[in-house]
Amino acid sequence: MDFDFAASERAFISDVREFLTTHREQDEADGVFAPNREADSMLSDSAARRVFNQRLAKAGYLGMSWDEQYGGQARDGIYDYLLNEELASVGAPLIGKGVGCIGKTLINHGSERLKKEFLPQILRGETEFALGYSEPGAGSDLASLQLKAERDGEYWVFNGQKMWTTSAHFADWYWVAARTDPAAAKHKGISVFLIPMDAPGLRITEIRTMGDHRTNQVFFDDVRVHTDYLVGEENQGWLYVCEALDYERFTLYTIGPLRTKFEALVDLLKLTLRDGQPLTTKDSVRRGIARLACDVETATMLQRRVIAAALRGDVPTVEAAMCKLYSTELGRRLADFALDCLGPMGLLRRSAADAPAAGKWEHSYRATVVDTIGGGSSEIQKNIISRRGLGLPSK
Amino acid sequence: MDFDFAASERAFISDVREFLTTHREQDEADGVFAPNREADSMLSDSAARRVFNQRLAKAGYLGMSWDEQYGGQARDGIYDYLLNEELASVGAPLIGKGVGCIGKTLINHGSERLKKEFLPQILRGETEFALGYSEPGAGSDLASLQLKAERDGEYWVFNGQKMWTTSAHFADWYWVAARTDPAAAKHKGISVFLIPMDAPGLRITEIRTMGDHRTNQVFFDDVRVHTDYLVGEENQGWLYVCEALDYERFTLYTIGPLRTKFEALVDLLKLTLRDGQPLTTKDSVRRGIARLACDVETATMLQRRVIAAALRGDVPTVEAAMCKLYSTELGRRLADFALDCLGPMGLLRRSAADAPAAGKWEHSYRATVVDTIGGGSSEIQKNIISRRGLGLPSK
Amino acid sequence: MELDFSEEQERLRETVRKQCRDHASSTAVRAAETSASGYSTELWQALADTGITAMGIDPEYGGLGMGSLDSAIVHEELGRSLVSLPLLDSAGVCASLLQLCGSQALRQIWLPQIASGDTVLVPAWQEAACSPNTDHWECSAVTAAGKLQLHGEKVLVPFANSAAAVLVALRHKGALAFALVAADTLQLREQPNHADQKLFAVDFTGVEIDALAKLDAGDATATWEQAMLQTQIAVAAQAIGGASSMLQMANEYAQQRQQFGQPIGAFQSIAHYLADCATEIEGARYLVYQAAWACDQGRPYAQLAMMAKLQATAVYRRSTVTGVQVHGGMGFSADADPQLYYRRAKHLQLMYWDTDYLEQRIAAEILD
Amino acid sequence: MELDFSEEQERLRETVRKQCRDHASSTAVRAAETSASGYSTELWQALADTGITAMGIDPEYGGLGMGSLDSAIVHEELGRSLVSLPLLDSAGVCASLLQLCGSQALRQIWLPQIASGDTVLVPAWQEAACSPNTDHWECSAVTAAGKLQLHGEKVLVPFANSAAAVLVALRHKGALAFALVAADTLQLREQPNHADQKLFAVDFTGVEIDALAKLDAGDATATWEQAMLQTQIAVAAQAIGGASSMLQMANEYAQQRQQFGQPIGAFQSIAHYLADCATEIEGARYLVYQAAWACDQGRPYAQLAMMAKLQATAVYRRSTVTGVQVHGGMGFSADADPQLYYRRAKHLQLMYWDTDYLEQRIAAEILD
Repeated sequence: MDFDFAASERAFISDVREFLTTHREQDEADGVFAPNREADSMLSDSAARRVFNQRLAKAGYLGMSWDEQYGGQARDGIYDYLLNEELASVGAPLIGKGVGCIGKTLINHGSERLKKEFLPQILRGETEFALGYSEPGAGSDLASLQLKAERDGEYWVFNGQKMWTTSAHFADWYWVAARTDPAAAKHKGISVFLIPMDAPGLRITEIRTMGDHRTNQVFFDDVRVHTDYLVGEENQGWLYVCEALDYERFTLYTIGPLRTKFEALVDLLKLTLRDGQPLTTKDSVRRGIARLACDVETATMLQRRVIAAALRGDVPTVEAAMCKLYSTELGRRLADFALDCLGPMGLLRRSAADAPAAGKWEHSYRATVVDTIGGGSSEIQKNIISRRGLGLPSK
Repeated sequence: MDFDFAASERAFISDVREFLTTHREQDEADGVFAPNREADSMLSDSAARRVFNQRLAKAGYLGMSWDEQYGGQARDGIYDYLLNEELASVGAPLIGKGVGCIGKTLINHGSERLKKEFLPQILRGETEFALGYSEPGAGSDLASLQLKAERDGEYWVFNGQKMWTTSAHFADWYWVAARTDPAAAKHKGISVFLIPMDAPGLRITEIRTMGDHRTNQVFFDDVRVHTDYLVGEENQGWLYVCEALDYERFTLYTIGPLRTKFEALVDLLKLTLRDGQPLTTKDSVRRGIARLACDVETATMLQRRVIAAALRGDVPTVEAAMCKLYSTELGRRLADFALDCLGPMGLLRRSAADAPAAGKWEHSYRATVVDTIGGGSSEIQKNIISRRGLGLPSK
Repeated sequence: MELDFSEEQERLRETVRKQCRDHASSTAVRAAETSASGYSTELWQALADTGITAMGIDPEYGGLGMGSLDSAIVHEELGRSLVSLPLLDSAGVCASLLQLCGSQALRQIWLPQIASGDTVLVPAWQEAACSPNTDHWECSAVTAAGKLQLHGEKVLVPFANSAAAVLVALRHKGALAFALVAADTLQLREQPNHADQKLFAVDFTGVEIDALAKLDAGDATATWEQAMLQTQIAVAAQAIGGASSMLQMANEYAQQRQQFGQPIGAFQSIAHYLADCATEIEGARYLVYQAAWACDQGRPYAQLAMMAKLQATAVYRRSTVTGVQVHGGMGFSADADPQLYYRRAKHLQLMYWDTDYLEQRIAAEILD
Repeated sequence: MELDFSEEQERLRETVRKQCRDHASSTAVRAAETSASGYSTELWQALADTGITAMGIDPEYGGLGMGSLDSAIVHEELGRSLVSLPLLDSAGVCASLLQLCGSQALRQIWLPQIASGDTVLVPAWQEAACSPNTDHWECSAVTAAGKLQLHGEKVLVPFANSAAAVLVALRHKGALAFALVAADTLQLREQPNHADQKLFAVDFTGVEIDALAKLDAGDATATWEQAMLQTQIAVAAQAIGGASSMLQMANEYAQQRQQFGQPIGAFQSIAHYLADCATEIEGARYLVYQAAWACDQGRPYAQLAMMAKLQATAVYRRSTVTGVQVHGGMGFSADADPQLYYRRAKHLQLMYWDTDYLEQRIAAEILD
């Protein structure tokens, strides 16, 4: 048993830190590093992000876990994870979809043509993707999706709607699951496509969220895409979608930001006076911190279980569900505790001159809402844990 | 809006208190009054209890809400409730099944013969009843009960088993739901019977519980009961069982014991020193008490809603479910808080000389377990609230 | 034991509810959040015309002398529609202070205007680094040449930009005192906040006012305490109204939203969340009514009022957490309504005496 | 990052688990609860024969010098089967104190006997009105004519009736000290308790012992602290073992028990309770392992150990609440097993440093 990372992994962490320190001196750093924010989408559509991604690519940080024949380094997935922890700790956008689910699905199931077109772009950090799964009627029940793709000669024609597509407004390509066989059982008639975001008939409208982060609805009105852009086989899309979750098993959950937030809260409460005394002299605050410290450590352990299982070569479905369930609920609890400690002044937004911690906790209380809903709600995670982990029957 | 009881109700409360004060001077009082206990079954089979019940009867406290033609006083059901609150506050056994569900079901559905046999006994406080609903395979899903009653000439013959019959070991009569039509849909083949507890073939075995209170299994091996003892119509039993809950809507939930326990805990913590300081000087203890005070008051309000709805003539199914859910969960929370405050010494049982509050909280932590399970578990109450109260569909 | 409202009270509720329906749709609430005043002046006028602004004020000064339970009804309805108004601040806290501590002259000037709704006064009491415990407040006044010279900053002053005058809490000769300061002499700094309410920091340093503007007639500390206890009940009622709306929305959504071939409300996970919410809300609702009723009966009600505020706002908060979760993506979408309730709940929980202070007070009442 | 145990450790786990299977069925656990000694001497002997009693003791004194993670494995298995033994008390706390603070003579007399399991020593430290903070303890010793005269009462001393000697914590010349007192000179008063563990009050007033029985060689305070931190890990491991058993039982019951035509585990209300339990248990389990690992690595582990105890026992408690609820009537039946876990969980949560003390210590470590 060893709770430390291996020597080679620690060396890698040092390298990444050095890279990030260097990068901090670049002009665009302010547009990319935002350690205080909750979600990265506010910065994610900036030009700085593209520059930064290309620097990551140049430094060899993209596609580390891909096979060498595709330009990767055949490194263990843990390096993607370690990189993401470091990126998260400086508030930079994480590596994700491109080298993760999209790249790996293409490698495993894509045609030579698609591999040749997309893999090099991904490795160069040139392309941004959006993920089109959810629909107005398909949230937790993703397999009930209805976006229609009909074959018309050498083209697929799309009609319908996607919902909650976070990067749609700046992405280049849209990775979309659509229904290609309406007669088949619901999981069986789905295919996956790559669609250029600027395709005629594709319309993006903004959805603003309580957490200030932008997401989108995407409408398809006779959007035509060449059959070359079908990923893998027709009607096998559900398989690819499920498999893809597995490709990201290492990178999905970083724990650093939660720990950093907890530490920042402790520092803030030490320095905040009420009636002349630091808040940390209050017994209730002290006990709350003690309990949260235990919870943060517990979340860390749940995250370590994901890593350890993945390193062992297992698919950590249940481990990841536990980690996601616990740490997102904890994130919300942390924000609530912070506001209760800060009292009414904690309600002030970033734009108020005297907002404690520049409104960080006010924002956190809004922004963490999405965490227990998106990416599989807490209720879905509990279904996974009880059915796959505990073997309980579903009705 | 008036949170007070009416003048006539307050006068009644005074009368009951006077009666109880007088009774406290009787020889058998120690066998009946036990304000510190959690459940009444430890005392319930004592001879003192029968004497006390007969005194209650003589003072006109039994059957107050029955029609005058049956020897009652046609008083509003709230008087039964007020009586029970006063009985609960001195830890005496409450009036219940006899004047409540059994008496009222007989009045509404029983034959003249059964009315003549049982109603006067009940009014005189002479008869103890046990309620036989639950079975090993029929808990929350009561309607799946399997105790078989087969007609054999002028007799019904019972075979099967009941479970969790609290008073079986001292009761005179057994009020039993049995399956009389195995071919009918599960709610439709049930009938209710009165069976003498000493009937041949009926065997009672003790189930000891974590809360020190005794309950029983009852086995039926060709138990023969005359057809006269079928209550109401054959195969209408489920209706009577459901209706009966309604008859006890006033008396089911007393709130006094919870308030009394809370106050006793406050007094105990004020007097208990740790490291030379009363526990109530600890901020964490103080805040816990503040929150529990709010919760106890909230439970009181939920109980008042039951009373107010019943007084209005409504059937407070949802109100009662809310009251039961909240106050039983609170009872468990209170015991847990008490032990956490008392620290390891709180673990001592009544039989330890130095047990705080004579082991009351140690016992409470064990005894309150049954409250969220028996009489419709918390999960069943939530089903009732969500379906009947909120109109949510059941699957 | 009779927990129904009188017919008159039911009519009052219906009146206010209708006015909220007319003037406080969620679109109107959003518009108010971003408007200059921060509230709907149409709704204010409609309520004033109905006498709502006069409810708690003595008939002698043009008021209706109505009670705490009536006020709870009004605030529950406002809370239900997320209405934000300077009602509690002006016709509640400021009117109470003026009635019980103001000179005859001040009362005659201000109370009729407050009652009619023509004028808004707001109290300024919170300080950035202070709890609600008055002993620690630092804003002060000194007498110099028949004038009062003020010093210090108040924060989170609601609707100060719409007020004719601010009633500021000060330390004067070692004791708590209140003084009226014309709003046009003050520098306001807006404090953008979680629930997008109009709140301002007000710097009183250097402000000089006439000594007669001080409320000298009664016991300032006792009056403040009473006014804030009344406020607890009203805010608790708002919280219950808001929680009830949130529950209703979540319930409707759960019945209508289909996933896995059935309404999500058919799943126990969702159904049991809502059952817990409903239970807590109904319990807390009567806690609020009981506090108001006790107050109207002239019984001790301080503890009940504080318990009502602590519990009702906690329940409101929890019900909004559940509510947004049940709504899924719609729960965090800015264009859907759940987020409005989510933000308001935390606002009410922390403003007007926060959890920390209430827990301490309630414990002290039981233990000391 | 490698969270598996070594093959050797897996063998250790399997050995202890097998011994528990052989000697600690729930029938045996019930028998032990009501037996005179309060524990199974057969299991004790079997464990001693395997070297379990020698694990933490220096090889110099017949021990195996094994680490904290090995100890956690053993205690997790004991907790899983609800085994209660004077292992932690004798081979853990007392052996540590002797090793680090005892004279050469005392070490040579006692440690080999403890290691072999032939002799049991138990520590007496808790006082009825004191927290675990040593500064407040009142039992004392004064030197008179080369003897130590003791004064005061200790409570909740485990297995004192099976001990050859009691290692009592005393205040001597203003400092914390420990002294060995032969058990046969002591009056024991049994203290019946929640989990039916063998606990005794011991009155030391009037007891006189040889001055050489005092452990004078090391820093008593620091040694006590280390011994108790090790204890936190072991107790936390027991809690995790117990919680795992409870979850497994509840899970099996939920799959087998039918109501409304399906296993109750098909209902989300039940399934989601168990999912929460499983998540908390797995998180806390690795918290315990991490503390033990850090200790074995010679890293700072005090905070980790205290967090492990606080969290694991809280999780154990919650999982037993869930467990009995899922079991319905069987949950509170004395003849079914869930109640054994329910009672043991609260016992472990409050004994060996309780929630109150741990929260204070953990907060102080972070904040002061």
